Amino acid sequence: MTTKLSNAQIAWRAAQDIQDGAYVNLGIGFPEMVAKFKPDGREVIYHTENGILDFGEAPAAGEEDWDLINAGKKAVTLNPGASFFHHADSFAMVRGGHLDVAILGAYEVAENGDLANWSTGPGSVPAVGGAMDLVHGAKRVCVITDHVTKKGEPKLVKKCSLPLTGVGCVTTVYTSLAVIDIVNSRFVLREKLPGMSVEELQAVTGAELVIDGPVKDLIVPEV
Amino acid sequence: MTTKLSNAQIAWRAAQDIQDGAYVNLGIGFPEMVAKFKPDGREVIYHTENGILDFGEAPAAGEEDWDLINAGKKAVTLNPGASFFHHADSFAMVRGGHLDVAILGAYEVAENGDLANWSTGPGSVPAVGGAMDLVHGAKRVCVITDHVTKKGEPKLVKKCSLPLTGVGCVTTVYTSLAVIDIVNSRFVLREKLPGMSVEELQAVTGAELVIDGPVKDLIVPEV
Amino acid sequence: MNKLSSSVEAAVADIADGDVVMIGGFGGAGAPIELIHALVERFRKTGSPKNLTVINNNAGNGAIGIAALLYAGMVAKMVCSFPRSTDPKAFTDLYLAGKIELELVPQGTLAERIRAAGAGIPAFYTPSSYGTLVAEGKPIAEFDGKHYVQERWLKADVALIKAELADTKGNLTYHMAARNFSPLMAMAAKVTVVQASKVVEAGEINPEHVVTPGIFVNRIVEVQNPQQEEVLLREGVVA
Amino acid sequence: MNKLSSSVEAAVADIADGDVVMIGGFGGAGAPIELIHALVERFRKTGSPKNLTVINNNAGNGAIGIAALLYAGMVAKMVCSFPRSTDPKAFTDLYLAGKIELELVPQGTLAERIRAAGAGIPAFYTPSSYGTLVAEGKPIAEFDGKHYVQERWLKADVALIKAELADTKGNLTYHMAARNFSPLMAMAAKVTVVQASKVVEAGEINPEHVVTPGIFVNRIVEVQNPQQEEVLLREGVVA
Repeated sequence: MTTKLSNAQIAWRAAQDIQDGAYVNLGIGFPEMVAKFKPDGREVIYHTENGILDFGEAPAAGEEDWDLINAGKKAVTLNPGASFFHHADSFAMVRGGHLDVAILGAYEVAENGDLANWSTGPGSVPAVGGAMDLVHGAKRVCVITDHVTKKGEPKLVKKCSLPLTGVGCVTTVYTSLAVIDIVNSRFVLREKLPGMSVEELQAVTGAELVIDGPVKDLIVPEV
Repeated sequence: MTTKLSNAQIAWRAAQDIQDGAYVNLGIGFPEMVAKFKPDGREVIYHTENGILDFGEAPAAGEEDWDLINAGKKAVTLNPGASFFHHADSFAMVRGGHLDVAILGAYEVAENGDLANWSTGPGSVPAVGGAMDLVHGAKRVCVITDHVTKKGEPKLVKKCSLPLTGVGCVTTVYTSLAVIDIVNSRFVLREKLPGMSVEELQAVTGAELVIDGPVKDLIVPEV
Repeated sequence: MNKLSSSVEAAVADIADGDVVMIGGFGGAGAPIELIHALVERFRKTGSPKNLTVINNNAGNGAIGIAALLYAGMVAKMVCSFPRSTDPKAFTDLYLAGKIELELVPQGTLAERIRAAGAGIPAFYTPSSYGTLVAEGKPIAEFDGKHYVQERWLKADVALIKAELADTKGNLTYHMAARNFSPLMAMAAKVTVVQASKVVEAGEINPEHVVTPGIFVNRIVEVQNPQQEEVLLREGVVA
Repeated sequence: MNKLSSSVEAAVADIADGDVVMIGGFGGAGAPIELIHALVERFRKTGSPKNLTVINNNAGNGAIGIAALLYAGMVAKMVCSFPRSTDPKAFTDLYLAGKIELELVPQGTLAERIRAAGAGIPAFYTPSSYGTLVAEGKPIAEFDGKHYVQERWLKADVALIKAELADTKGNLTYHMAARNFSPLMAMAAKVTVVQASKVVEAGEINPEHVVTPGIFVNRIVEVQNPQQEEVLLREGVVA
């Protein structure tokens, strides 16, 4: 019995909800993994903040063009139909609501959709990048995350304790235990691991899980 | 003795003050004539609102490409080094202060630099085009105009009676009788026709002409 | 993902009564004549779409393109900077008869309001029109000792634009100065419909030369050898 | 009109103490390494320019480019969105020691503030950062029921950027995604200095392919086979 999904499995689950023809921005790091699990037959067009639409996989080692990188500064390639544009146009795509999906990591998500994912508080060098823009504008703002912190504390909470990235911006959370939509400032449970009861899930969630419609089994292949 | 300059002569005079390498927007109609009198050896780059830098003369009849027009919808040609851009970038050039000179016509110019050149008041179809943008941003906003209306009324006035195009925006006025800078909300006389006294000029001017420095003779060849 | 429409008729089939329609072009340069005329034909056959708000720099010339929309009686409101042309009768008669609404917007403000809509900027400040009739009723603010007018974004339900090349993913290039407002309108409309002189496979346009990225384009129809408004005008054509 | 500089040294010779300097590039893509290093060399020889405010998406990596400016002690303030990199020691040490000021700006807001400066827009509203620490002290306004933060334009004395082609009139193209902030910075600075991999005659760049029109460019210097920050980093180069 699966007790929790691996990061790859969370990424796989999030990838299944990306529709054919979607324009998608994947945050730096963990969210980049979602691209690996695009279902066959779907065409997904990836946007990167630094000004590329429709980039592809990493080039072979030694084949990099360092003017052809993604927001994480990793070398990428181009798909047929790619385009380049400057940063203001790139964020016009973001802020203007032209992306279908943005997928981000999180430190905390609050039940009203508040997201904290850029700062763990004072003491380090603050760095925000494009996250505060990405949480506004995409039609679906999705978070992929472990359900709890390494210490076992809930990451889905009533109110974020860390500095916010955006207010009321998250639409769906894909966790290691569940899929949860945020509707009218409530966590609405859509899917959970089949071996887990709602009560068990509630016990590791920092705000009320609302049941509104069927709760499906969260079944993900080994990936 | 010249009693007043022709339109071509006013345009000639204005053209002499356009420096080598200047980026210039010439308003539709009379101001377009200024391009004819560019002094030899100077390179002037013309901007048109609809998205061309460095356009050239009209093509021969029958050679027009109607996707290659200026703001007056007249067919033009391109100089080497021309570029195309969309309307927001075109007006970024205007509003952002990147043009060296804009030359416009006028119904009235007030001593504080107010310009009225877009509407003769109610009763007709109002049309403003790019004039309200052009009066902001160019380093020099110049007006070329007859010194008086067809009825002999002053066009240089204390306060405009017609709807304004812009507030305090005009820097220099080239008229059929004089060259006048606007400095600290006053008309400062720089040049006048040699056959005319300051008093005679004042009599056809609707606000005080200030003398601040030498007043040169306005001498223009037959053109 | 398939953005290709089978015909200009299909491409404009779902434009509805009361829609706000941006139409690319500056005078005849970039005017999507075939898309506009397909809309006029649809109205003649079905009585719809009507009560349109049309956004364009101008307000039609002669009896074709936007002027044909006006003569057909499909337009309730024009948003433009310069409702004059060599033959502005279509608009002028409606306007002077009080049968059409006009929102007059300075050209640079029009371009920037459309871009702002596309870029998710609900409002911005411009020096243009400060102290004039056009600014009446708009918020004013002072920055660094100078006065500016607050302007709002300008969105549309549909944009009709004309491109030179389109690839199958919707990436566009434009011919000469035909681009003018079109790249901005493509950003600002819920649905952007493009007539392209040639449709090519994805990958055939150099990514560095793309002017409008495909993300801003929903529907493409190939119109080879498109009509040019200025040529039609000179030939006295009536749509 | 002559925009050509004889050398990178000549091109950066008049940058003054206290200047606000925009530097193009996102990480290493588009970073004008030769112009930056010419500035560092000048400082080592003359002690000037110093107390610079540097605007870039990042805050240097390793010991070259912007990191070299930081190690040299020429920078009083960084304006950026992401002062982290694979080797951010140059900035981190200064920051944690309180020896450099940081203005942290969300990436899209940074791009838009720079564009606004170039476009004569003194302020605009964005949803980005509303309700966060970054918005503290900034005016808030509501449009159509949603809250937005007012942001101001961001200008510079000088922009240092890297282009692929420049013609003699200053028209520019960029290689791949190297353009990023550079077309915006070229608009927003009083003086824009360009290092181009190749300088061609006016007319050799297709007018439809120009990305930065020459009106935004003041000074051009040809730097053939320019260094690429990422390659230097991997080689462990120290400027």
